[in-house]
Amino acid sequence: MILGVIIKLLFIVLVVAGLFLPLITWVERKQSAVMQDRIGANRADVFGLRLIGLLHPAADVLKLLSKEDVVPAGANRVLHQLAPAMALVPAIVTLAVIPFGGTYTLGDTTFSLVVADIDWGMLFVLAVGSLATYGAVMAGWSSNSNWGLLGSMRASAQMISYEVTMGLSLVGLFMCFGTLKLTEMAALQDQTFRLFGFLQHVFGIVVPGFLDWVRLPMWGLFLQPLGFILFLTCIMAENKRPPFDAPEGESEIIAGYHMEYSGMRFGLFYTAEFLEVPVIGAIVASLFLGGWTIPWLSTGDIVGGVGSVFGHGFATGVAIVLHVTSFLLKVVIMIWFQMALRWTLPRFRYDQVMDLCWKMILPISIANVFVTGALILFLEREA
Amino acid sequence: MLVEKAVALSAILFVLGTLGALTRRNLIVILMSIELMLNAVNLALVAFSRQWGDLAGHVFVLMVIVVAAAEVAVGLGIVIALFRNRESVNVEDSSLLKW
Amino acid sequence: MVDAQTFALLRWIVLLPLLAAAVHGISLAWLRRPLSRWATIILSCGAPILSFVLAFAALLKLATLPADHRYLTDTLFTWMGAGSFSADAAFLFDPLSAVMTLVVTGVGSLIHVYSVGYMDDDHREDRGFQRFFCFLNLFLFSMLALVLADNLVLMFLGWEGVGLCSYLLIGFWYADRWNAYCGSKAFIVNRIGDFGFLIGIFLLFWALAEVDAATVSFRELAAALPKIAEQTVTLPGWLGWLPGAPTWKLTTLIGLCFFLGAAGKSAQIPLYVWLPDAMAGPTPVSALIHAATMVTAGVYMVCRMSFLYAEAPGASAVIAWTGVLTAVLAAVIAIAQTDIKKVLAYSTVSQLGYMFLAAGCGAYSAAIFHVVTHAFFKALLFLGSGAVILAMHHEQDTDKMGGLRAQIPWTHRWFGIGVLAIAGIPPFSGFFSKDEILLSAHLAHGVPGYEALYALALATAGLTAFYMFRLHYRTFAGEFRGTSEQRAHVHEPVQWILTPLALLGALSFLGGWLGPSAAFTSWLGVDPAQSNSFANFLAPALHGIHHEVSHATEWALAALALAVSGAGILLATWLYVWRPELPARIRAAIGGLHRLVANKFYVDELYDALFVRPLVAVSEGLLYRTIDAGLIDGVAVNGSARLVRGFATGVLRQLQSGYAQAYLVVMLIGTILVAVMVMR
Amino acid sequence: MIDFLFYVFAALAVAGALGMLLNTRNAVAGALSLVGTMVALGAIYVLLEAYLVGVLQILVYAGAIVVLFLFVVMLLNLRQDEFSPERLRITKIVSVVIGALVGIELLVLLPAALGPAAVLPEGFGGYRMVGAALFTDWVLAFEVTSLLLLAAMVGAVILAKRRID
Repeated sequence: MILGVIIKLLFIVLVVAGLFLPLITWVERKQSAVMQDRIGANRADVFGLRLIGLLHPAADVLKLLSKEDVVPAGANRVLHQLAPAMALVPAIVTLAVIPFGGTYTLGDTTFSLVVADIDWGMLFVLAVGSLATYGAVMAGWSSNSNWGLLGSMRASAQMISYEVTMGLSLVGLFMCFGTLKLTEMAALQDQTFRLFGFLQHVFGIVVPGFLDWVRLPMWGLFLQPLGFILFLTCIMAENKRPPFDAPEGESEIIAGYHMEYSGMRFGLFYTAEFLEVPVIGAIVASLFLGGWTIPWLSTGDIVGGVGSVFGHGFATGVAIVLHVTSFLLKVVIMIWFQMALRWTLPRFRYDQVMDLCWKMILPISIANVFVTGALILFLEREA
Repeated sequence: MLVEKAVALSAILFVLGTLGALTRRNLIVILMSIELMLNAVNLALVAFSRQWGDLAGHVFVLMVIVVAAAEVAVGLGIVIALFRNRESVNVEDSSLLKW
Repeated sequence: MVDAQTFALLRWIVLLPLLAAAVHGISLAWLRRPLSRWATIILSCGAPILSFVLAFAALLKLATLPADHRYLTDTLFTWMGAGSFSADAAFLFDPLSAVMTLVVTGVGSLIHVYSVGYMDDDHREDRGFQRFFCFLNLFLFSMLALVLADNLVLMFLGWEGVGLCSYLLIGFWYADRWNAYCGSKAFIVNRIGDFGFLIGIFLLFWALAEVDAATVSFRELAAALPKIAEQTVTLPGWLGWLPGAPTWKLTTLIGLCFFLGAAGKSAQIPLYVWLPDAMAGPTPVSALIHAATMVTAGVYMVCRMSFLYAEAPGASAVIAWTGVLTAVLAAVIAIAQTDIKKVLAYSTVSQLGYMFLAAGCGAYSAAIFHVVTHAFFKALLFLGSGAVILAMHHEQDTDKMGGLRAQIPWTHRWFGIGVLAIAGIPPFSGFFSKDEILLSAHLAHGVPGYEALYALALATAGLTAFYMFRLHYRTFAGEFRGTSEQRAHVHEPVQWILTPLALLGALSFLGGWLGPSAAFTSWLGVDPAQSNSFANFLAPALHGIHHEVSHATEWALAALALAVSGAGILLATWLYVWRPELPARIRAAIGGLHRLVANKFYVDELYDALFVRPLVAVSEGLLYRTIDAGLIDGVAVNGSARLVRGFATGVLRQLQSGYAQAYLVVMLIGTILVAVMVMR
Repeated sequence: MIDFLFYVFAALAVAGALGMLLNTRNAVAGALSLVGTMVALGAIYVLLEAYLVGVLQILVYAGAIVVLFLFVVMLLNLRQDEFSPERLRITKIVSVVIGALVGIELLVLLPAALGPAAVLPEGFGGYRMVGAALFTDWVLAFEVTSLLLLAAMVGAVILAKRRID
């Protein structure tokens, strides 16, 4: 039991913190370079081999660690030093409830590849995400600087606002799945549904039989396309990365809430932001992209198919590997997507950010809730 | 027993909130103290509903939370308006009905 | 009312004028966009004419029914209900209301048409034209509601409605303070009567409720009345001087209350004073409201309640005497008037007295008959006078007229017919109705001193003939006494005016043949069973007293009446045609008496001194200054406010330091105390 | 185990409350220590098997309300002198007395009212059951609360927006 938990934690820490984090910084640089028709970072070398700049993350870390940790005069020491941790913790904690694999039985032990399989997982994610605000707020205020203050004000306002809409944009999905438990959600997305079924249900058109073979995986993406877009926008705004980086907009308030930071504390803010990129990817993947599931290939198929030949244990192993892989694949896709976005769109003005939240996303997501509810009622009556 | 402890804790928190509301002069801090009192009440409610196996307590807590949110929104709005007119958030500077 | 014949068109007789009035009102008051002249004319004249047609249709349907079931009803909805009391918005169309409806709608329609011509030249204020017709239609609605009402409450609605409209129309040219004053005078005097009417209704309802027969519907009342016929009331001691005191029949008391209302509406002593002043309104109004229809509402009401008066001989006697006295008084006053409309007004009062005389003598059919004929010829006379007034450019004083026969021959002719009719010259309509009234007076043995009644009525006939011919001569004969430029502008009125005159003239001429008394019919060789057709038609609706009388007496009475009228005419001719200088000399000879009469026996001044001034003084000094301003405003309102303020400033203010935390402390102390109580 | 957790969180909560109460120097620190209380309380709710309430506690209180406080403090940009230690007053003593009284009463009254513990049904305090209760037995209260929120929203906007003269 404890062992299982430790294994899972290790996986999380190693994969996410150890593998993704450095890679992401590198990807960021390379991708921006590609998109801007540059070569990108490739100078760092060890004994002449550069590994297409793969060494740069390490170099960065070394540099940051070796820098002096400045605490500005008149700053509130405690808070100033506490802030970066506050910013980083929520991102990591969130991962605890995200299933990176399904539920399997080996012998007589049943285990599911998630650290904490709590009943109200999605609420947990939201709650913890809401705590992420404090990092920025504390940082900006404690460093006793007007820029910082402005930055943290922007950050707090922006993040509170987008929490609201984030929650709302998910309600539709919750209604579809009827649960807040992330593992259950992922398991549900393991099924598929008839693409043209709605024709029959909604319009009463009898579709020819062969069309029944045209099936889609029951992903949130397909159940709630609108919700997907809204949620993605909100959660990226939560992350304060471009194009939503008004709180740190260099051109206006130098670096916003973390402008007074240096060395590894600044690095921690940076890490937090970068870490949230795969976290976001994981959340979106397990909510909308079927989590660890593989389209058109349910767990039963794998275990049954492979197991009939190589035995159940091996089949389960295969299933685990495939599932984790597909999960990571989806996360990677999402990371790439965010990067692309980050280097495509210019920064919104602050008022634009707020307007987008309150005047666009909020009404649309409310409408989405109502429409979804109506449809669910209708289909249930049909069924 | 867990519940008794929770109730005791809620009593303590309530007293602390009361003291804050009574002694502090900073309007914002007073509001915070009131929030603290509300939380103490919530804790008591939850404890009781745990004891009696009655969900009404939880529902009440939700209501209280909503009310608290509304109260904070309005209260802070008032504070801002006060500060604009008074250049101060000291509760004793705002002892008139109008000015 | 199980065998009630419902006739759904009745409601439209009443509602059409209301619709017209509503359209006018909306276009005037809300949209502020007056209708065009022609739209107004079509709307306002179309409504009464349609109502007339409907009424005629109803009459035809009525004629098909057997005599004892001869009535139609139409119930819209239950208007109000409380316990045993319930009043429907229902209409009753029996012979009585049939006659009244036809008169109201028929004469009303003619006068509407006439008004088009009369009001056309009225540019005193904008939108006057449409406003006038709005009121006129509203009046018609109220009058029809009054006449067709199935119960006392609805009747009272119409009763008040006509009062309101007469007020509005008398003060139609409100820019002139005098007109406004006359309007309010009419309204207030009417209110006194209405007060009596209401008391009557309450008494009746209360008395019936005592015997579990509570109702306000006429037919049920008629059925239920015997139950209270024998009840008596004991008068208070200070009324001991009244005849029959201290115990009266309840019906007598109720009847007197109703008659007070009737006297107010129909301008009888002591409440006749408003009618002459009501002439301040436009002449068509005087014709329609203050001659033909509204003022006869009192008579109609008495006849409608005939079942009650049949049980109340005392009340009937009072009515008869009041009627005849009013007739004489008004006739005498009329002699000395010079204003053409004033003369007609007093003659109206006098004729109304006639009607009440008949009603008091139990000859209700005669009263209604006179109502009809009077409606014809008095409307004719008023419209004729209106034509004269138009011709003289709103000059009403006959001293400034004379010799108009030459300029306006047609007006003169129609007016003459009216004069002959009212003077009671056969075969004009007035003769027959007056004849029947005299007959009824002669036969009214139930009324104390009926010989005197007859004598006075007869004398009034002579007086009537005299002052009417005086008026006619002073207007049309002799020399023109006005200014020369007035003379230059005298002109015959337009067709809008002449046509109604012609029709009314015809009616005044022939109307009498509706119901000639048995003597004439038999003389004309009509089967006696068919004689008195009018009375027979009305009989089922009325509880009149029927006398068998020999034709000889009828002939004798008719001859006597004719002789008296002839004498009056001769005197008038002698004084104003053959010896025009005489009247002045006579006037000089009996100056005091003449002044007394010319000033209407100073009744107005008397009332003013007796009632108006004291009332005003009391209201001003006591009610307004002392009670309202002093007690209510001063003590009750401001005093309580001052009290509260004192308490607040004295005590509460100290508590309100304005420090939120002080409040919180108090609040918590309270909480603690409550909790302590809980703990105990 | 649970008791131990409870003690930890209770200590955290009380510490946070004291921090807010006694920190007369700056409001932001006070607010942040209040956050500690909120989070601790959320955890205690979870220990009391009020999962939904616990999460909402963190979401709303820690996540929104206190942030709002911070936001306002920063917006008004109160300098240190705004929070200079206040003069001791008679009201302070009175307050302490009253507070003590209230505390005693609560400590006497509340446990007395507890009564025997009931057996909790399956899923007690989960979002399903609470939601069911909220939308069946308490739906009216729920709607009324929504009205209250609307009113508060409008009021706040009106209050906080600058007069444009």
